[in-house]
Amino acid sequence: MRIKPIYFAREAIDNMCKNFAMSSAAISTAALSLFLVGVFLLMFFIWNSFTVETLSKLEIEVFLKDTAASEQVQEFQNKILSWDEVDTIKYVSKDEALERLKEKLKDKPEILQAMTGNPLPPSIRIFLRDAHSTEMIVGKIRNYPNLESVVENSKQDIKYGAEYIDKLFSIISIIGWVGLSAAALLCFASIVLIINTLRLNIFARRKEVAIMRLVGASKWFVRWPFLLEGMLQGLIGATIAIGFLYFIKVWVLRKVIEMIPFLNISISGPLFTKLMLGMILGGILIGATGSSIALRRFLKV
Amino acid sequence: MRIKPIYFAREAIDNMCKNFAMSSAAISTAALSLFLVGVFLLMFFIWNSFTVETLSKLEIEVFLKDTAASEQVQEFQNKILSWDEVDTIKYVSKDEALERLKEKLKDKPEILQAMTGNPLPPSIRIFLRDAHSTEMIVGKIRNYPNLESVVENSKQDIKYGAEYIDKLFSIISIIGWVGLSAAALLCFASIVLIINTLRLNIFARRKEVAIMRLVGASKWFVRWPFLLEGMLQGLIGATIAIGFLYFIKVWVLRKVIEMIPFLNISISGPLFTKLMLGMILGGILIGATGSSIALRRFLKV
Amino acid sequence: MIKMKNVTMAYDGVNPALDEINLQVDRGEFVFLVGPSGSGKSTLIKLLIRELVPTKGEIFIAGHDVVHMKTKKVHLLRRNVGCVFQDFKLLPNKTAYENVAFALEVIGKPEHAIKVQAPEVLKLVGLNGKFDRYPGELSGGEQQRVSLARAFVNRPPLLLADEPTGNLDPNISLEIMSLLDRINKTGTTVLMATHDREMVNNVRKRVVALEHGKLIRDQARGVYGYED
Amino acid sequence: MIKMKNVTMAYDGVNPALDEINLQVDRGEFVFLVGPSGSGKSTLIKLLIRELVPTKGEIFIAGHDVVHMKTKKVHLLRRNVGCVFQDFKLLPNKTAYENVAFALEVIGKPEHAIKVQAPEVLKLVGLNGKFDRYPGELSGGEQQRVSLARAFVNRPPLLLADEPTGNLDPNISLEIMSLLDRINKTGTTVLMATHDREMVNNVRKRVVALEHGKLIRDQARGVYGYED
Ligand SMILES: Nc1ncnc2c1ncn2[C@@H]1O[C@H](COP(=O)(O)OP(=O)(O)OP(=O)(O)O)[C@@H](O)[C@H]1O
Ligand SMILES: Nc1ncnc2c1ncn2[C@@H]1O[C@H](COP(=O)(O)OP(=O)(O)OP(=O)(O)O)[C@@H](O)[C@H]1O
Ligand SMILES: [Mg+2]
Ligand SMILES: [Mg+2]
Repeated sequence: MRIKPIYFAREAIDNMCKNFAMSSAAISTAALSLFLVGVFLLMFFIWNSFTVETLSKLEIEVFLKDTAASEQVQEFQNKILSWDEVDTIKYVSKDEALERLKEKLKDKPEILQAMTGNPLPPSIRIFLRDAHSTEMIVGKIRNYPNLESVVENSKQDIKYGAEYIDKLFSIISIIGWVGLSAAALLCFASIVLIINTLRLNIFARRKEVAIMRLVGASKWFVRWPFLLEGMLQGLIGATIAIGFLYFIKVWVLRKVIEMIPFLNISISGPLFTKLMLGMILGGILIGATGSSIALRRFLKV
Repeated sequence: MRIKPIYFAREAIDNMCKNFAMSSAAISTAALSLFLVGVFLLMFFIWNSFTVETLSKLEIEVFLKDTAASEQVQEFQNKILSWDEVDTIKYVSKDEALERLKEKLKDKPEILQAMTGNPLPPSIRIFLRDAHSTEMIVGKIRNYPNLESVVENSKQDIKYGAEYIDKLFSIISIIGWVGLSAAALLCFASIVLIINTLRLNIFARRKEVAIMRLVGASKWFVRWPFLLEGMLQGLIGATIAIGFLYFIKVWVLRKVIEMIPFLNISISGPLFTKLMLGMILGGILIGATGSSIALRRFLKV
Repeated sequence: MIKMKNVTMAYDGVNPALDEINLQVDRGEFVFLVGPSGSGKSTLIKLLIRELVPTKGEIFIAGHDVVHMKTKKVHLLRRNVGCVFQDFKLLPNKTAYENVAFALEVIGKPEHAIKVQAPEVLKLVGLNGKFDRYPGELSGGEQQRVSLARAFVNRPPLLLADEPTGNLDPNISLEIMSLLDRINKTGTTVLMATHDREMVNNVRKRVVALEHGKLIRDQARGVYGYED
Repeated sequence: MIKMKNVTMAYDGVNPALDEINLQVDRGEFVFLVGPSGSGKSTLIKLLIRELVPTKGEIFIAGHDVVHMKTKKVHLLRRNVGCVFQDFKLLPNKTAYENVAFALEVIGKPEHAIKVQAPEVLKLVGLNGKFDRYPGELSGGEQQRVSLARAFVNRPPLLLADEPTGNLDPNISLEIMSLLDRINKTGTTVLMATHDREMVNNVRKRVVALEHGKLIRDQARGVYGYED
C-alpha cells in the first residue's frame, strides 16, 4: 500500500478549517497555556539573573595584622588566587579602609570626628565565581598554614556574613523550589488543558473515526490526519504564544526597565531563542501525543 | 406552562453523567485553571504580607541638639504624636544611641575603641502607620515652627532613607503591577479555557439542541439544563481546586515555613475563606455564562 | 390548516429545490406527498415546521404566518405540528421512553400524565418492552417508530410524516398506516411523504406529487404514479 | 464466501438478537435477507463486517475467521466487503465525491485512478451534478445512493446492503436493483437486507428470512413472505 503524505496533510488542514469552532478552541487553549508557561519562565529567568547578580556581590574579607610582612601577605594572596573558585581579589590598605568607612558613615560625621588616628586594619577582599563555595573557601583560608603570620584572629578577622549567606541561600533556594514546582505545575496544567481540548475535538468526531474504520481505513490511515492536525494546532498555538511573549519581552519589559532603572533587568537573546524553540517543540509534541492518546479508544472499532 | 426546576436539575445531572468524557474534561479544565489562579493569589497574598511587614519597619529618626531644652523636646514629641499618620514615637537618649551603635558595630570593635566620649546626639524615632506618608511627615516636621530650638540642621538631622524608600516603593509597585497583570492574565486565561471546553461540549451536542428545538422546546427549556450543567461543572471544578489549595496552604506552606523560619509567612484564615468563596462563585459564574454564550448560536433554530 | 403560496426554496439561492409551490390542505385531510428521490418532499416538510425558511412565498399553518414568525415563537408552532423525521432525529442520550416523554415535558405536562401517555403511545407503535433502550440500541425500524410515537404523543392537530415506513416491513407499515388513518379520523390533519407505492395505491387518499421541485399533480383519491 | 456456524448474538448477554444462525452463501450468489423490523437483519450484517463480535459461533468470510481476527487486521477484511449501511454512515465533512473517493484512498489507489472511478460510480447511482454536496445537503435517498456508491466503488468480492432502497422511490429502486444484479453478474456476491416485497417477489432470487433472530426460511428463488 502506498503511503500518502500529501493526502494526509491535506486532510489535516481541511479538517482544521472545516471544524473551525473546534480547532479554534484547541489553538486558543494551546496558545494561552503555552503563553502562561512562557510568561512564567520569563519571570523565572529574570529572577535568576537577579540572584546571580546579588550573589556575585557577596565577598569574603580577610583583615590582616598591621604587623604582617608584605612578602607573606603577597604569598597569601597568591595562594588564594590559585584556587579555582576565586575570581579576583583586591588588597585594601589601611588608608583605603578608612576611606571606605568615611564613605559608609558619611551620614554620621560625629562618629568619625570622635575617632583618633586610623584604627582600621588592611584587608584582602576575595570575590568568588560562585557564592555557593563561600564556606568552602573560608575553610581553606582557615587551613592556610601560615595564617597566624598574616591574620590576628582566624575567627574574628575573616568576615563573610555567615548568617546573611545562610538566609539568602535558603530564600533563594525556597524561591527556586517554589518556582520550579510552579513551572512544573504550569507545564502539567498546560499539557492537561491542551490534551483536554484535543480529546473533546476527537470525541466530537468519534463517529467519523468509526465510519472510517468501517470503510476499511487502517488505524494509521485514520491516525495520521488527526496527528498532523494536533501537531499543527500545537504549532499554531505555540507561535501565537511566542508572538505575545515577544511583545512582552520587547515592550512591557522596556516599560518596566524605565520604571525601575536601578535594577538591571534583561533577558539574553539566546535564552529567549531557546524558550521559543522549546515552546514550539512542546506545542507540536503535546499536539501529537494528545491526539493519539485521545484517538486510541475510538480506533478500537 | 409549568416551569420544571426538578426536571431541569435531573436533566443537568443526567447529561453530566452520560457525557462523562466531556464533563470530565470541563471539570478538570475548570479545576486546573481555577487552581492556578488560586495558587497565584496565595503567592500574591504572601508577598503582600511581606511588603506590609517590610514597610512597617521603615522609620523616621530626628536627631536632636545636645542643647535642646527638655520641655521643648517634649512639646515637639507631643506635636508629632498628634498627627494621625504617626503610630508611635520613641525617645533615644545619648546613652541609648551609643548602645545601639555598639550593637551595630560589634563586628568592628576597633572603631569603638578609637572613639573618645559619646559623640552621638539623642534622637526621636518616629514609626508611621503607613510608610507611604513618610515624605509628608518629614515635610511637616521641617515646617514645625520651633524646629531650630530642638534640631541643629533640618537637612542633615532628619533621616529617613529617602533614596532607599524610593527604590523600595518602585520595586514594590512594579512587583504589585506585574502581579496584578499576571493575576488579570491568569483570570482571563482561566475564563477563556473554561469557556473553551464548555463551547466544545455544547458544540459536540449541537445536533441535540437542534432536535430539542424541532420538537417544540422553547429556548429556555433547552438552556436551563445546559446552564445548570455548566454551573455544576464550574462548582465541582472550583471545589477540587480549593481542595488542592487547602492542601498547599496546610501542608506545603508548613514545609516552607520549616525551611525558612526567619521569614514569618502566613495566610490569614478570613482571607483564605474569601479566596475560596471567590473561586466557587467564579466557577459557577463562568460555567453559567460560558454555557449560555456557547449555546446561543445553536439555539437559533 | 396548511396554506402555501408561491413557495420557492433554493438552498444555494439559484437552483430551486421547491419551485413556486401552491398547496392548500384543509383541517382533517389526509394527504400523501409523493415524488422521486430528491424531488423536494423533505424540503416541503422542513418548511412547514420552519426548520427552513423559504426563499420566496408565504406559508400559513392554522392561520399563523410561518415565514415571518419570530424565532422565539417558533416552538409554539412546533408543539402543534408533530413531525416524523426521515432521519428520525432522536436524542441519543435519552431512552425510547424519554424521547417520547420529551415532547410532553416540553409542553409542561405534569409527570403523572406523562407516565401514562408515553408508554401507551410506544405500545401503539409496537415497541413494548423496549422503553429503556437508547436509540443506538434499537434497529432502524424501531427508531423510526419511536420518532413516530414522539410525533403524535401530544395529539397535535397537524402531523407531518417524512417516509415514516421507509425502514419498516410491509406488515408493520400496514399497521402504522392504519394507525395514521385512525389518528386522522380523530380530526388530525396528516401529511405523509412516502415512496410506498402499494400503500398509496391501496388506501386511495389525496395524493400530491412533486417532481424536480414542481407540484405536478394534486389528485383526490389518487395513486402513486400515472404508470399504474 | 460467507459461512456462519451456530452464530448467536445477544447484545445484553441474555436475549439473543440472533439465535443459532447457520448460513452458507457461495461465491457469486445473490441473497435477499428479509424479516420484520427488529428481526436481526442489520445485526447479521454488522457481524459480517465485524462491527460487532458474536456472543457465540464462528463466522468465515472467504475462508478468513472473522471472529478471532485481530483488530489491526480488520480493515483488510473490510476492504473486501463493501457495505451499504442502513443509516448511510457518510462522513459529514466530506462531499459526496470525497466520501466515495475515501474508500479508494483507503486502499492506496493513486489519485488519477480515483479521479476516474469515483465519478463514474456516482453517475451510475444517478448523482450526476451532486458530487460536491455534503451529506447534509443531500436528500435522504441521495445519501443512501452515495453510501451505495461507496460500497462498491472498489469492486469488492462481497457486497452487503442493508435496506439500500429504503429511502428510494420505486423507479430508482428498480434501477438500483438492476445495478446490483449487474454487479452480481460480474461475480460479486451480494447479500441484501430489504423490506421491499415487490422487488423480492419480482426478481426471484434466494431468500433468507429471519424472525425474532431465528433463521426461519432459506429458499432458492423465494418470495418475500409466505402469505404471497
Ligand atoms: N441543505 C441542502 N443544501 C443544498 N441542497 C439541498 C439541501 N437539502 C436538500 N437539497 C437538495 O434539494 C433537493 C430536494 O431535497 P429533499 O430532501 O427535499 O428531497 P426528497 O424529496 O425528500 O428526497 P428523498 O425521497 O430522497 O428523501 C435535492 O436535490 C437535494 O439534493
Ligand atoms: N446495540 C444494541 N443493543 C441492544 N439491542 C440491540 C442493539 N441493536 C439492536 N438491538 C436489538 O436487536 C434486535 C435486532 O436488531 P436489528 O437492527 O438487527 O434489526 P433489523 O432486522 O435490522 O430491523 P430493521 O428492519 O428495523 O432495521 C432488535 O430487537 C433491536 O432492538
Ligand atoms: Mg426526503
Ligand atoms: Mg436494520
